[in-house]
Amino acid sequence: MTGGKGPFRVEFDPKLMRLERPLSLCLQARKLACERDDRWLFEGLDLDIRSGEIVRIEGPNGSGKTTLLKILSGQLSDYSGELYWNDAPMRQVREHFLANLLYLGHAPGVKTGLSPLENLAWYQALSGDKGSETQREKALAAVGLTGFEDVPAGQLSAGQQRRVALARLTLTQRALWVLDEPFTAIDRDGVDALEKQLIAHAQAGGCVLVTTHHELTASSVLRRVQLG
Amino acid sequence: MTGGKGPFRVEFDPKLMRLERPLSLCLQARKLACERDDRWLFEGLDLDIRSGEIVRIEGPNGSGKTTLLKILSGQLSDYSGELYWNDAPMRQVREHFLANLLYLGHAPGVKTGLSPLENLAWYQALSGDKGSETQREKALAAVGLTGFEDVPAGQLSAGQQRRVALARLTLTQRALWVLDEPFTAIDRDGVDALEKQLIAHAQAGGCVLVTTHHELTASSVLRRVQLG
Amino acid sequence: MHAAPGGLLVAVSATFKRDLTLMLRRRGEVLNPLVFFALVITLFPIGISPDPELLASIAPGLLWVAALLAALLSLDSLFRGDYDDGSLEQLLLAPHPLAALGLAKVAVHWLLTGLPLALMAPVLGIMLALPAGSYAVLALSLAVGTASLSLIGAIGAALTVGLARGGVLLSLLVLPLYIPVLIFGAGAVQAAILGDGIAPHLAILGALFTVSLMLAPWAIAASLRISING
Amino acid sequence: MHAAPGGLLVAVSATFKRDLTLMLRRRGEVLNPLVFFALVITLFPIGISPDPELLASIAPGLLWVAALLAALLSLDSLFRGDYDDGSLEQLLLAPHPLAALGLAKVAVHWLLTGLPLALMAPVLGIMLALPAGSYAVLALSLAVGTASLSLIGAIGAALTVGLARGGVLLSLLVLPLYIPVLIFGAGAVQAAILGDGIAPHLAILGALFTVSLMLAPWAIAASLRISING
Amino acid sequence: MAFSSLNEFLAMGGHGPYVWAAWGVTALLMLVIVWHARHERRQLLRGVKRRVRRENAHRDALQRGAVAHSPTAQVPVNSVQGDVRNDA
Amino acid sequence: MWAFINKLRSPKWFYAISTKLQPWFWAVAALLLVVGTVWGLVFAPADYQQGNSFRIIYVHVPAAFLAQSIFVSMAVSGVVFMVWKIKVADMAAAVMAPLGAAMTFIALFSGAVWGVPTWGTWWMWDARLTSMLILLFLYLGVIALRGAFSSRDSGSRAASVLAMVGVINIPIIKYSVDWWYTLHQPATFTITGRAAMPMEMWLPLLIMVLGFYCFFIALTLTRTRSEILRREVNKRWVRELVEEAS
Ligand code: HEM
Ligand SMILES: Nc1ncnc2c1ncn2[C@@H]1O[C@H](COP(=O)(O)OP(=O)(O)OP(=O)(O)O)[C@@H](O)[C@H]1O
Ligand SMILES: Nc1ncnc2c1ncn2[C@@H]1O[C@H](COP(=O)(O)OP(=O)(O)OP(=O)(O)O)[C@@H](O)[C@H]1O
Ligand SMILES: [Mg+2]
Ligand SMILES: [Mg+2]
Repeated sequence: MTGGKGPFRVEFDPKLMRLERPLSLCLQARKLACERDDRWLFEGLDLDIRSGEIVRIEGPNGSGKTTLLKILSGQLSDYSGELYWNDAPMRQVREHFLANLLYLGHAPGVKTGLSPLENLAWYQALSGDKGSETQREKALAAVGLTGFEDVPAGQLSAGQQRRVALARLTLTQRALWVLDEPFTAIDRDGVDALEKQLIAHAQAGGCVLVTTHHELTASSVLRRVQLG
Repeated sequence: MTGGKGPFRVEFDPKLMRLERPLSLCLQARKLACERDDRWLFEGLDLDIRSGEIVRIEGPNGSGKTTLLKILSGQLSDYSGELYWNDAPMRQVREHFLANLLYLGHAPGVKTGLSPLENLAWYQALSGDKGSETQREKALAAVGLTGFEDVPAGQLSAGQQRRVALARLTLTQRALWVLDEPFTAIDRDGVDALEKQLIAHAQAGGCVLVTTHHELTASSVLRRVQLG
Repeated sequence: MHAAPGGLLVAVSATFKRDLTLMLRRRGEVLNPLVFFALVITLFPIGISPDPELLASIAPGLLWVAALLAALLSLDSLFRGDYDDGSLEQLLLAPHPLAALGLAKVAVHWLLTGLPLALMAPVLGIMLALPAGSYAVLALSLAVGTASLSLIGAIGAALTVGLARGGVLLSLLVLPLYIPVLIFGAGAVQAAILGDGIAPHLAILGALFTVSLMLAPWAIAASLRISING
Repeated sequence: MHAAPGGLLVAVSATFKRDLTLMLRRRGEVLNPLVFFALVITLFPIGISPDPELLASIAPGLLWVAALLAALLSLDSLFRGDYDDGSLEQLLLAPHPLAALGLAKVAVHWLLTGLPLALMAPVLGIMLALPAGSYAVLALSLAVGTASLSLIGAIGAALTVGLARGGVLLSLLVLPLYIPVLIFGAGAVQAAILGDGIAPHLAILGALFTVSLMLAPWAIAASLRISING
Repeated sequence: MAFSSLNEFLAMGGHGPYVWAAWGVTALLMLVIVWHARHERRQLLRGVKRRVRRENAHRDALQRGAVAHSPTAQVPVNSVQGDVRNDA
Repeated sequence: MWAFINKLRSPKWFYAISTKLQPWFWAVAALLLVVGTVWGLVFAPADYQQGNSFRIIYVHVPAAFLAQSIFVSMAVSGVVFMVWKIKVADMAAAVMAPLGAAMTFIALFSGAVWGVPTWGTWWMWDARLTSMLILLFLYLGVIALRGAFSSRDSGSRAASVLAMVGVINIPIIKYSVDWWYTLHQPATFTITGRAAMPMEMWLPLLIMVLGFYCFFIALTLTRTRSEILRREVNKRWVRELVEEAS
């Protein structure tokens, strides 16, 4: 654990990230409305997320950002309105959509009893692809976790655990990233590197949907959506 | 929750905060060292916290900030070194120390099944003082929770729940505030107001010990301690 | 000392009232152990035999074991809520003896779990064909016995509150300590059925309760401090 | 569909392996139900009577009820860990049927809880003076029965995973559904003792297992989706 | 008519306690159920009315400009919601 | 069919229709219950074996029938809610559960009381009694599960799933409990297997059964209307309705 002191540099390598095919993807929401216990979080929301864009959802606490991301990523079903993936109704193309989606929620989804390598192996297998140890080691290196590959994740600090989750960005080549507060617990250098990675992904033709309280540096690919 | 939309203004009123007596308090740590699972978080740490000061503990994730605050507030006992309260060894004056301490941890300590008023009533009673409903309503008003006094706290947003905890700053007149990441989940206006309250407390002769990833605006009363 | 003399009373009664309010608001918390008790009792005739005579002969033991398990399982949540939301830290930092505050919480647990279990046991006794004349003793022995169970179990709950998977571990820690209570509790009911004197059994149950009442609060306080440290 | 044809197998076996590793690393998780089983079985002679004849007559029921409770209590953690750390969301978002992935988790649960319980039961049977000749049937009926218990119980676990106080509520939901399994499981052992034919009992246990295996995975998947919504 | 006197009717041929206990508990429970349904409905209507009145008053005040339009000054929806739900 | 389902989607429509229907059901229920009570308690002849304790049948059997029917109705409502997302179905299921539990309790209690003069015991582990007790636990489980969720929508769905799983299990439970009972001991007392009842005993029973069913329908309509009010407070039509009423 090299003493566990001092910030670890996150060195995201945009070249590690290759998309399977030239993309022109698009997730559309039409007249989206969500009611939670008789209160409308949002109503009549129209949203288009296309290749090459970073869309940032903004709004105060409790305005429904997380709820929106969960609806868009297909986890919540109690909403009204329509979702389209590449112009087809979501119901019909759900599996293709899921195969192209990478979702990172509030909770990192990292098993404390498994090592970072084992965690990543499971995530890769979940997409139906066994992957290789080298790939996973590279991805861990890219988030500054070299030397921690075999330490049980429970012994890592909160920030390092989130980096394990972020390694999936590099590892699995999904086109649509849905990230809920990805900067949580990440230190300043890490935030910069991650931001660069988001921009690189968008520029390479991916789409990013993100909520965060951090201010993102203005960029040509950034679009904002205000809730609440 | 008026739709839960739009930020609520936090209007901390420094005049609400009165300290019981003119203070000259002092918490001292000598040769403090803490080992966690065979790793030294810090060693030989000397620290003085006196009336009129805000001391900010800094350091990357996992550097031991929370651990230090817990030791200083007397929750952890597996450390070496000595603690003094007003120049007396902590062991002998523990009760006096606790009667003057207000600790807010990572978790806000707000019962979701109770209303904000009931939560505050319990906190007041814990110090052995029944207090009055009016006092508590005022304290809630000071953190912008007017109208939410009787809503079960579980129905409040994360930020509002933390505000219930922060209302204790106004309510119980303790001299030493130990705050672990108090700005979590608070929106931008709230952060400003809270910062002002910390400064006012220090200027009124209290002491504040705080960790935060937010940048505090430089101030004459601020002192930094670097860990890790 | 610094704190006002009446302060301890205020703090303890506020804690008692707070826990009572919380439990009563979530009605399930109070009813679930009772339903669990009834369900487990139903399992036995189904698993063993519906023959009333056989059931009558084993009823005291079954009732006591089932009540004990119901009380035990409800213990897991005694401190967990407070631990999870951070109010346990605040309890530890109150300028009052933690043992007294912990005792207030245990008292609420007994009032809303042990006592209802004791009151419900006679109904289940009827279903197990428990011989007449032992119903009052059943309820009384359970009322006194569950008080000890709550006190002893709270030590285990305090020790395991910081651990992710408390449930089964808690049972392991606590069940061996429950055995004396079980022996004299079930013994009292058996004695009532056979017409023997029940006084010695109840006296020992009372003694066990007194000892737990004197020692458990300190153990609970110490265990809570350890859990917060962990 | 888009996902590779062999993809489902890879995902299911990876999930199976992951859960197995996790459980085996925390040995307590595997041992706890066994120790709970043994402890509860020891409570009965203490609470009821040490008379071997009486014990022998009620042993099949006691063993089955205690094993059932042990399996039940260990179910609470089946999905809770995944829910708490967010991997359940990821499971839901995998481009594979959730029912299959859930089934992999249930299989691990049975392998490390139900099967060991079945293997251990004969030892406890000796302690309860269970008549010879029924040990193999006891183990076999438990092995098949606990598989149904794991499947049915997993529905309850999935429904309560998002709730703060799952434990006792889970019992309330699941125990009534366990009764058929209990009847035929304990019945098989009784029949073996009496020298009656055990085949019908085991056949029905097998049928119950088949039905659960066909229906439960879908109910589990639906329940998990609800819990994630909650 | 199966009985010749009121006393005979009440005694039910020695089975009075059983018959009356069973019928009594049934009648009582059904009456409580009906009463609860009525009570629940009244409470609900009262809650909705109170809320409509409060909101109308607030809207009028707003139109007259008597109250500043600040979010905190509004009636929090959930507090009323809580009332209505609790008496279920 | 589809038009009907689409209408059901609107709580407003259901509210209006049930407002019209419910007085009739209440009236018929009251009439049948009063006639059945008087007939059963006063006019029906005493049983030649059981004497007047036999009159318990007029509450026991209707309650027992209803207890089972309500669980099935609840499960059907659950399916309708889950498949067609018709909220009214869930509201009906929500109000049915406590009534079903109450009916199960009445059947259990009246049966237990009846057992004292006829069997000499309050309770025995007879197949039918046992499965009734389990039904009570199933009801309690559904009610507890619904209440345990902080989000009402999730509570509704969870309760629906449990009701469906439960209804699949009810026949299995009944069948296995029957089997278990015949295994362990011969049927000393069977509830059925008696000579057919004479007409003047049987007719009031029929009337009471019908009365109980009407009561169930009437109460479900009334309480579903309340439930609609509770859940749709924010809707304009509810506001208008209430303002009109006052
Ligand atoms: C706690 C005790 C009892 C319970 C839980 C109980 C339960 C039931 C149930 C569930 C039914 C409806 C059966 C069906 O759907 O076909 C029923 C019917 C009936 N019960 Fe009971 N019962 C109890 C005690 C008794 C007693 C003591 C008697 C009288 C000796 C009795 C006489 C009847 C009769 C005559 C019927 C109608 C006949 C039939 O439909 O099969 N019950 N009971
Ligand atoms: N399961 C639920 N049941 C009922 N209401 C819910 C549920 N989950 C969230 N809510 C409510 O929905 C609102 C939106 O919650 P959400 O988590 O989407 O907010 P957010 O914008 O992500 O907030 P934050 O900035 O704190 O992450 C909140 O007011 C919350 O109370
Ligand atoms: N109970 C514990 N047992 C063992 N190690 C622990 C325990 N609690 C914390 N640690 C370790 O101590 C170190 C310091 O933890 P601490 O919570 O004090 O960090 P921190 O500076 O507050 O971090 P953060 O910025 O994330 O709040 C971490 O590396 C952590 O792994
Ligand atoms: Mg959020
Ligand atoms: Mg910290």
